[in-house]
Amino acid sequence: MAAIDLLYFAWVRESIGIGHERATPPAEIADVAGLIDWLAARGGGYAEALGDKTRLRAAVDQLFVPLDASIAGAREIALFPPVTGG
Amino acid sequence: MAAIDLLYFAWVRESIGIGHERATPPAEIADVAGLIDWLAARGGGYAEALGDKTRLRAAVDQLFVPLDASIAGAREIALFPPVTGG
Amino acid sequence: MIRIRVTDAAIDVAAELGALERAGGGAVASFTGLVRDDNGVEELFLEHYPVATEKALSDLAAEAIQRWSLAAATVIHRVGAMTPGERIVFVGTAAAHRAAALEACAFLIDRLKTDAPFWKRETRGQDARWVGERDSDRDAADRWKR
Amino acid sequence: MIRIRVTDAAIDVAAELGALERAGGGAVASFTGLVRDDNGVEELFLEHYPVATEKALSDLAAEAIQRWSLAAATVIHRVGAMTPGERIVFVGTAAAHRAAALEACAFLIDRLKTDAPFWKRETRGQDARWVGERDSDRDAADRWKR
Repeated sequence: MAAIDLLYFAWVRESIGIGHERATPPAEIADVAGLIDWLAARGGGYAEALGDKTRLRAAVDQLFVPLDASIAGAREIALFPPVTGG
Repeated sequence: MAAIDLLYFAWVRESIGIGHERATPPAEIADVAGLIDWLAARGGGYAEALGDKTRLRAAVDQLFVPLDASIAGAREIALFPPVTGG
Repeated sequence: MIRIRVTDAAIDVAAELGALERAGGGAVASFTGLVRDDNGVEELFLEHYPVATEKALSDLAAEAIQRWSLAAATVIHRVGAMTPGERIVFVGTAAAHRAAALEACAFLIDRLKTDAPFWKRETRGQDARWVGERDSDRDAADRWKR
Repeated sequence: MIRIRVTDAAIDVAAELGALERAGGGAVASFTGLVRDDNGVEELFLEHYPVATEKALSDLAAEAIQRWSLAAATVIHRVGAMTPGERIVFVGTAAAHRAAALEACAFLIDRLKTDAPFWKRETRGQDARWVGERDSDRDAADRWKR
């Protein structure tokens, strides 16, 4: 799998400590939920931010998706809490 | 019956030719419809403006009323077409 | 805060919105009606029934404030002669929640159309005619009856 | 006419309304959301997902224009740090009829709340916390689903 741009927002960004990184998940990771588990396994701020998937939303290539969405071919994946604008 | 201030608006005013007058209707006139008929009987612009009651609306002492509303004790009666503001 | 005005001067929307924003509440909605040049209208003349107009607008604003717990309601209506593009009417509301502000704003303009004694006359060239009542306005006002 | 802006500068409501009025249509509706000082909030910080935000707002505006035959739709959202009383969001619509302008305005602000990637953080003294999702916002957005 090619490297993916990972973006984090709001308290996900604050817990992880960065807003952007590039990563290459192992080939067996198929969906957003799998990516979240793989990142959470790094521990520390990642585990804190990504341990509870019910609190998370995601976008693949800037399109909002459910967490069982495929990440095949994705160039940019964003992880964040439910939005609260307006 | 005491003298009543009569007010006319929009094309009712234009047909009659004045916007305001004082008049003392005969005692047997009980409601707005009766007042309209009495005024229309003057002919000319009055007949033209007031001949078709379905096109008219009224207010007694600045309160919108149906045409069968009593005019007993009224100080000011306005006759006009349906409103078209906003 | 209720602000009602019937005026032959141009309506200053920015000033009215500023007052609504300062009323507190956090949510401000507005509606502005402009003279349209439909079918070549050159002038729109607005006649009204003085005092009765202000009372009708005040009553509507008071009803809106009570029904939607508004922080403020403003209704400004222009009278006299206007040309296309000018503002005829401004309705604004301030509330703690957006739904209250938006619904109350729709209520005020819908009910103003049927409850306030204003009359429009359109002039096209030599032809001046009074605008007729619209069924759709009666229907829109009726939906707010409880 | 679609006008979308995500900005860290103050929102100029008068300028935005002027542009909507000039778009034609005759009926202009607007909604402005302000920072409230609820429970002693001193600062509100708005974070967003650049590019994705603009795309979400453009998509909503395009949907509103198509669904209500609008002459224009404007969505301006502030980002960065704000204090109580400042404008967070402005939504405006222009249409030929008032119901279209008002409904489209309600649609835009309701759907913006759930569809556009913005996040609010409130600061009270030393305490900064991210605002949580509201069920009422989801319900308000859902009512526009067809």
